[in-house]
Amino acid sequence: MTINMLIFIFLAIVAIAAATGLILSRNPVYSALFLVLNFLSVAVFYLILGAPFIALAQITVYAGAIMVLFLFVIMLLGAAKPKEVEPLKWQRPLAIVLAAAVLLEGLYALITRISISVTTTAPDALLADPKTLAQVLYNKYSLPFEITSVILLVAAIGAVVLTKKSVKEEGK
Amino acid sequence: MTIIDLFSILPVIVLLVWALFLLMADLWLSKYKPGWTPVLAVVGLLLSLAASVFQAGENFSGFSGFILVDGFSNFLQPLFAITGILAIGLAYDYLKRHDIHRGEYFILILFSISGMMLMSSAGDLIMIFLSLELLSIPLYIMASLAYPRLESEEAGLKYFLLGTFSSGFLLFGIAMIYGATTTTNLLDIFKFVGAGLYDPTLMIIGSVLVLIALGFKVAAVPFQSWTPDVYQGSPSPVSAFMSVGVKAAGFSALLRVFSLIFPQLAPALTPVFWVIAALTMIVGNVVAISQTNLKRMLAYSSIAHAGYLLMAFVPFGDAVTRQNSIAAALFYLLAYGLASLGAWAVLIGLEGDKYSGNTLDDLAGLGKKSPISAALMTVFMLSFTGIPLTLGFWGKFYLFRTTIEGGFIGLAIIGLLTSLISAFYYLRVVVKMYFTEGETNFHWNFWTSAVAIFAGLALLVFSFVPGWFFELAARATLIGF
Amino acid sequence: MIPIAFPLGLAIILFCMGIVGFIVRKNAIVIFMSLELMFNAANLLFITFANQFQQVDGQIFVIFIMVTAAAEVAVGLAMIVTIFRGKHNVDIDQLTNLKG
Amino acid sequence: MTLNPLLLVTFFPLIGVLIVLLLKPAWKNALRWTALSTALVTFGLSIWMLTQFNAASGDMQFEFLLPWFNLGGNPIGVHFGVDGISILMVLLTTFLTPLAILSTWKAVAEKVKGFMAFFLLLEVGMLGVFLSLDMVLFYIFWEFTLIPMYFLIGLWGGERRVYAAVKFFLYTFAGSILMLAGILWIGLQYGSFDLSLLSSAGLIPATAQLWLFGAFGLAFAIKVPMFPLHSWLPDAHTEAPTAGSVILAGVLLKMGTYGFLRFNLPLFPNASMQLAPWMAGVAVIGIIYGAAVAYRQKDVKRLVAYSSISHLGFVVLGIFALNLQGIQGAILQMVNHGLSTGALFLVVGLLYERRHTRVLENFGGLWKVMPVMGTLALITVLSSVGLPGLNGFVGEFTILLGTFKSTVLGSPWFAGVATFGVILAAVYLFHMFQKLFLGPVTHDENLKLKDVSVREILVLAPILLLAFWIGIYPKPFFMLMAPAVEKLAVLVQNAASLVH
Amino acid sequence: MESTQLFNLVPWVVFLPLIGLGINLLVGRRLGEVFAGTLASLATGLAFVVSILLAVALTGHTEGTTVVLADWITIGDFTTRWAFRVDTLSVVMMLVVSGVGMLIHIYSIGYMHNDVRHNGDAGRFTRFFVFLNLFIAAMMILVCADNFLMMFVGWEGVGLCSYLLIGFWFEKGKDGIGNAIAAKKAFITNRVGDFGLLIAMLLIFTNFGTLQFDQVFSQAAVVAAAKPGVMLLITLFMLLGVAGKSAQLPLFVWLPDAMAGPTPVSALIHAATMVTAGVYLVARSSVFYALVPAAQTVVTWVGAATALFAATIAVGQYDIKKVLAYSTISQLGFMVAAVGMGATVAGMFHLVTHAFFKGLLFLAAGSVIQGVERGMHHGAHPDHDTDPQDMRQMGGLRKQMPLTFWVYLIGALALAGIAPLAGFFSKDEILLSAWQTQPAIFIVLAFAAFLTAFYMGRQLIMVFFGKPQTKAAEHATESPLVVTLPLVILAALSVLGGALNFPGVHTLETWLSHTLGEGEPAHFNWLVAGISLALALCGLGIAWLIYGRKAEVAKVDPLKKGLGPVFMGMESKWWVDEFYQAVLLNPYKASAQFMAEQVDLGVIDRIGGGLAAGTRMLAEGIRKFQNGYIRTYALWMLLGLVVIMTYIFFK
Repeated sequence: MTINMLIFIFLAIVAIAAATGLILSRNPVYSALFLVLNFLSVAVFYLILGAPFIALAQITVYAGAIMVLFLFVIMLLGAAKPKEVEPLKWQRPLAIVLAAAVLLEGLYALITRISISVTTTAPDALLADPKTLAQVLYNKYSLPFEITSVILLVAAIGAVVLTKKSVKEEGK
Repeated sequence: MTIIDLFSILPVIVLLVWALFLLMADLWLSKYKPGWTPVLAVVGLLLSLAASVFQAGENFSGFSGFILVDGFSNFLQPLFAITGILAIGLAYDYLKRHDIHRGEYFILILFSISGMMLMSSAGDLIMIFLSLELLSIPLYIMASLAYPRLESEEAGLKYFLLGTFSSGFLLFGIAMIYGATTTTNLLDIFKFVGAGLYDPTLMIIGSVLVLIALGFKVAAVPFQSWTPDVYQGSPSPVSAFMSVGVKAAGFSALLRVFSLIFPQLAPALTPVFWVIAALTMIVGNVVAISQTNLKRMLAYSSIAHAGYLLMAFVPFGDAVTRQNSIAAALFYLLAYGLASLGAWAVLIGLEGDKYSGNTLDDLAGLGKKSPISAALMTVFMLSFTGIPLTLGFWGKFYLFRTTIEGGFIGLAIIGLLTSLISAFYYLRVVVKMYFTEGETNFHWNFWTSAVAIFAGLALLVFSFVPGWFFELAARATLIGF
Repeated sequence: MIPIAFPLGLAIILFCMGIVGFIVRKNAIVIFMSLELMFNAANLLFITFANQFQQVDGQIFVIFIMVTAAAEVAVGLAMIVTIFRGKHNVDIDQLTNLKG
Repeated sequence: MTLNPLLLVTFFPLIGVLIVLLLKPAWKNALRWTALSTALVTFGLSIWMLTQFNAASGDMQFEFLLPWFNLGGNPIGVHFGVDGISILMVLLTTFLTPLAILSTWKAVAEKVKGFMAFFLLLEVGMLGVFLSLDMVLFYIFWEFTLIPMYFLIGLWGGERRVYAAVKFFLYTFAGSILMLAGILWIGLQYGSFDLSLLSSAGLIPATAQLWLFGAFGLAFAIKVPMFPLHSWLPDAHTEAPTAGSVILAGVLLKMGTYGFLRFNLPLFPNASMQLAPWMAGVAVIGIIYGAAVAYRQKDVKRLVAYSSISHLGFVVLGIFALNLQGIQGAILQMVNHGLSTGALFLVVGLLYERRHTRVLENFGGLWKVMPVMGTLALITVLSSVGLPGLNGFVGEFTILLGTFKSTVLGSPWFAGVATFGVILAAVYLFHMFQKLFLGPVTHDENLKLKDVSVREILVLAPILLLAFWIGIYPKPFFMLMAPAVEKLAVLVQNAASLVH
Repeated sequence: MESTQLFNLVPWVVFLPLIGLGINLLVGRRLGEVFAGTLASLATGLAFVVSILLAVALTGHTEGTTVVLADWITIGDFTTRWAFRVDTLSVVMMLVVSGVGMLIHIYSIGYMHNDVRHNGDAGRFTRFFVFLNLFIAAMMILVCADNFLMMFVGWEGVGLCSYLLIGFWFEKGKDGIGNAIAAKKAFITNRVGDFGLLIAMLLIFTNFGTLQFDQVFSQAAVVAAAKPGVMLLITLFMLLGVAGKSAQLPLFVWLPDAMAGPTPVSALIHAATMVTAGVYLVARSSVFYALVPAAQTVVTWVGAATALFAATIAVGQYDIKKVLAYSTISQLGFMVAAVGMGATVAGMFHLVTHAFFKGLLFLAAGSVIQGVERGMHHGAHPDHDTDPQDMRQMGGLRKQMPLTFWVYLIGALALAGIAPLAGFFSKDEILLSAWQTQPAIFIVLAFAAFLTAFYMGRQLIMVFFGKPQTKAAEHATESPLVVTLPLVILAALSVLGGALNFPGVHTLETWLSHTLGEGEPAHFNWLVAGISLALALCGLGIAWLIYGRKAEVAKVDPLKKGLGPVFMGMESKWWVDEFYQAVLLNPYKASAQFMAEQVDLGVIDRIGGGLAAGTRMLAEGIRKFQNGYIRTYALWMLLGLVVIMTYIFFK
């Protein structure tokens, strides 16, 4: 029962709780904040698992940029919450049952397959070092890297295309 | 990064560079010469087509295994380029008529196609994920291009949300496979799995998740639900492009991934594929019967054809039929793609200015109004049905042969019976066009008609020399064994 | 050191919760967040395995995933905005005209 | 490579199609003449082929084999060939087509161009079916015939034409689908689709033979059509334009029986032996059933359609007697039915042109109004009834003979009941003749009907002359087919002996 | 030598009539009645000449010969050919057919001239002679075929001609369709018989390996020894054919209706020639019957029963031709009984004489009918309500039509069997052989003979004696020479016909023995002769007592009082037609209707549509899942995942 263990269990509970809050809270703003909480706790895992760079990226990109974007949109559209009356009665129970089934099967697989003795290893300084990360990224992974850039570009174009005309309409 | 690496993705590079250049040019063109953007886009596609042909016969891997250049990609990349050209041909007039003409549209097509090309030669799961995103995101945008028309928006969002949902599965699956094999490089996976150095449980879960994600893209039951809605809601040229491009891309990924992973997992997954294929054929064909909206009918027919294509996977287990089933699937893709694009072309000609005129009844009297397009439509329908002297017949012939060769006679018979059902609704189109009086308005447009005529002639003429394409498809071997 | 099974289990749990969120919520934005949750679960999985195999690749995947996710968020939110600006309401169930 | 007569015969009509397509739709007569002359030339060519044909040999002749392409190790070839069995079918086709075209001179006034084009295409398809020796090629032609016929019914047919056309298409397609599966299976098992390679007895294991017999048999049985599978025929016949009905009854149905002869017997001899009694039983039921149902029809064309079911029951019965008399009689009866029923449809068509109705009750006493027509119709009816001295009798009697002494069927009851069908045939056909031509003229419209014109006589006369010829001196026909049939019978017998 | 060359003429007995009909078919219409009539008669006459020549030739070479014309059907071990058998039996038939045929042709020239005008379609004159010639040709094929199959051609050919000629006035008869229906009835009833003959032929071929007469009969003994059951079947099925063609029980019903045809037709086809084909068939294959006693008894009884049964009906008829029709059936019964008993010669003898006097009677009846018709048209206001065939509306015609009366009298007496007319001798031979073999049969036949005499007397009296019952009868006039001449000739034959096989001389006996083999010549038996003659006389006498004495013919038949219900039965033909209608035709019609509507349209035709509808319903069911909700679609994906995972884990 190491200190890491305790941290992990605590954070895991936090993460799950946050996720639950995200799903349950009626107000999208709360959901967003719960999501941030979840991201933060996960980021700490990354630290524990020896990926400091990813952890920080997680905080900045997700908890930072994306969440802000979300909140912007929420504000833009007005935080008016759609009344959560489910038109499809069977939808929710079925969804939960099925998800639970997946969960159980997944966990079952874990328990049966992965022995408890296999543990995470101490963060290796070299691996944790962003420099190594950068080297691999820009050499071996140059092509995917380029492609992600293209994807971003496309996304940008898309965002523009999707919103440009409406501006024109406002002009009218 | 060596010159070989660059050569390995030559068609993609050409396309991307051209797309970027066009993005700049369009700023100016869209004001003064809006007609040029599509033409230039076509030029770009032609260049990339040339490049892919230039690659033909090569068999190597680039970017340290991220890119595999082999007969498979050499077969598919020209197909994608041509698809793009035809899609642009379909789009130009349509967009103008509906006043949603955007230069970006064509650029997005270029991006999407580059994604498909990458998909066809992806040698790494992460590449598959990225190229999937690269080909999908433009489609999300194109699908909802006709906003503020609600159907288009709905289609866009449906496609987007469900697409992202499925890529969530894909990612999780990839992660599982990574966890199972310590790598995401397909060839390595193949090696490790072959050597038994992998965790079966994680492997199987991962591959199932990947299967679901890709099955979503190719519209396999029960992951097909988005197809009819999106095809119906999106602007018709987009639907046309999706019905061919996305399906082909999805299948290229499926073929690659599962041809590598399958042998060991065959015992577990073959029944799954059997059921999925059967369900897809049945659902697609059966539901198509009760459709009155042509776009929706074509959507269901595309589902059905996905089912036929999936039959190719079922006998994947043994190495003997593997090559045949790849070839059969590719050949069928060719036949299907031509027929589908052609059918959509006629549909687009039929579609009125306010997105009207795409119900079955709007076909009435087309035989009189525009004999040629009606005749072409008949050819496409017959090819879909698999009547001889169309390429579609040979497609089915080869597929069923492979299925029976693999020993899945039951599945083959299901396929045959469902194709009987399909004959029912395909014939209904012909009946409407020729046997029922009606006043239809057909917008004759050079580009659209050119596409239809090209497809129709191809289907007819090639059906006399199918051997040539069989050879081509047979040469489309996967690198790695 | 913690057993590898723990983070894996957590990832699976989060993934499933993401799925549930996607299916049960009607608010487009919340649905979107659930998607992010699913992606996040995948990331966690990658990191864990990267740690187990002592590889850096896993981390790099996560970078790519983050970027792509960002891209999708951009597109998706743009869509949501265009659709729902008019009606100050993000009820996804309004988009059920296409069916059958 | 010298010009192969088979290719010439099969594909010559395509030239006509091209010319027709080039002509203006308005030039109706030009279109008609083009089609007619094309069909006539084709007939001439087939006659020329007949002169070259060596009747003494039972083997395939004028074989033409052009490797087409190779599919996963299976060579698929353009393989044509003709033997004593198929040559008769070819002649029947080329003989009936020009007559059918001639019969449309007045009947088809609209969309002449399309009609003629489809009609010639149909001829190509049918000839291909009868001549191709590669299963894939056969299947292609088999399916291809659907399309022209589908349009002929759907575009130029009666009021329920669409229903009939679709029904026709779907039924036939349903049958051929399983045949395709069978073809593929054979191709995979034996690495070839070529009949000449395959049809050596006992090649296929007995159990597989049963399945394949079923797969092929269903396709053919639907086409024939045999008893429970016939419901497409009355509609198709009734709604099709006259020429269409003529070809449908005259040739298309023969594709089914021909299929039995060309595929099921040589390829699955053991299965044929085993299932012969069942097939014969169904055939006999069909004979009686068709006759009975025909008797109560109110629509002339439907009546004739059901008579086809009855008559083709005889053919199938003869085939599965699996002996010389049975098979030769069956083949001759295929020709006879083509002539008689074709002529019947022509007669009905002539009446329809004049009166625009097919309901029996609207006629009566026409023999008084149109004596020549009456006489021609009478002869047609008699040949269909199977009156000795006319073609029908020779076929039916030989079939009955074969069936009666058939060791495979092993029971005289088949022949006995079938013979009873001969009485019923007289019942419904004379019922029809009486309703149409005898009795007083009950409707005034019928009083001023014009008797047959020279053209119409030209359409009917050749058929009736041939009917007399076959009835009085069928020897040449039998001699033509004898060697091939003997070969077939021997093959089947050997296969059987291998089993027992 | 030259006689053998004469044999080669035999095909001409078929060709000549065919040529005649061909010419008439092409030009007859244009060249007028006289030409057409004479041409047809000439063709038949020449055929008669050929027959005579053949007979002459036969006197030299009594074994006869077979003239092969061409192969017909040759498949494997089955061969038949177009070949003509010339022997004493066939030549007798040829002579009768062409001889009587010629006379009737001549008669028809006159008769049809009036008939076509009376029925108001003069254009049909030629057609009649075309049909007549066709009939002669078919009949010739029947009688001179050398194998069963070729005989069958003639067999059905004459059936066709009878169909055509019965329906000659196809727009006349009961509600305009009567004649056509009668024709159809005749053909189909015959088909039932032909069915039997077909089966018989199939049996013969399968057991003898050939259908050629001489080959078959030469093996008969062997086969009979080997498979007696088969022989019985063959003979009985053959009997079915005989019953159809020769109008025996139970298939006689068509013959009375066949009287719808013009009178010459009734004379030629339905009295003299065609209907005797059955007798000829049995005579031809007497070898078979000789070998199967069981069959013989059946045949005999069928014949005898028919003879009596028909005679009783004849008693109750009023239509002049119907009476003759039933009398024909009855006489055919005599012949069949004779051949059944093995007295083939007697049968053939009666066949010949019957051809003479029954032909005569019919033709005379025709002349009577036309006389009455002329009477109908006579005067300012012709009456159309008179039925020119109803004996009750005649009477006293012997004054208006003396010649017709005398020939009719001769015919009637001959039929009644009054010595020394032809009928007496032939009938006597039959009765004799019955007397010698089966007394029961003798009694039946004797009673039939008595009835024959009775109804002939009745007819004579009703038609010729007493007072004219109608204006038409009063004004009836004698027929022209072209009509009466053949009557006279036939009358002469009826008188002298007995000489053909005169007791002690037995010309016919010896003649036929060359073909049929030696049978013991029937010695004249005074007792039998006396009985038959007595019966005939008292038959006539009783008829006179009942009908003759009152000058006024009662509106109700006097017998009605006497016999009551029995006469009802006679009058209404023992309701046989109604019986068949109820037992055979209506059930078939009903079941056919059922199959056509309930089974075919109701079930079989619905299968396809049903499948389509099922698919449609399935489609509608599946569409429910496509409810448009994004979240639901996601749910289906999740479902798919779960199902697959579950399968993977727990398979």
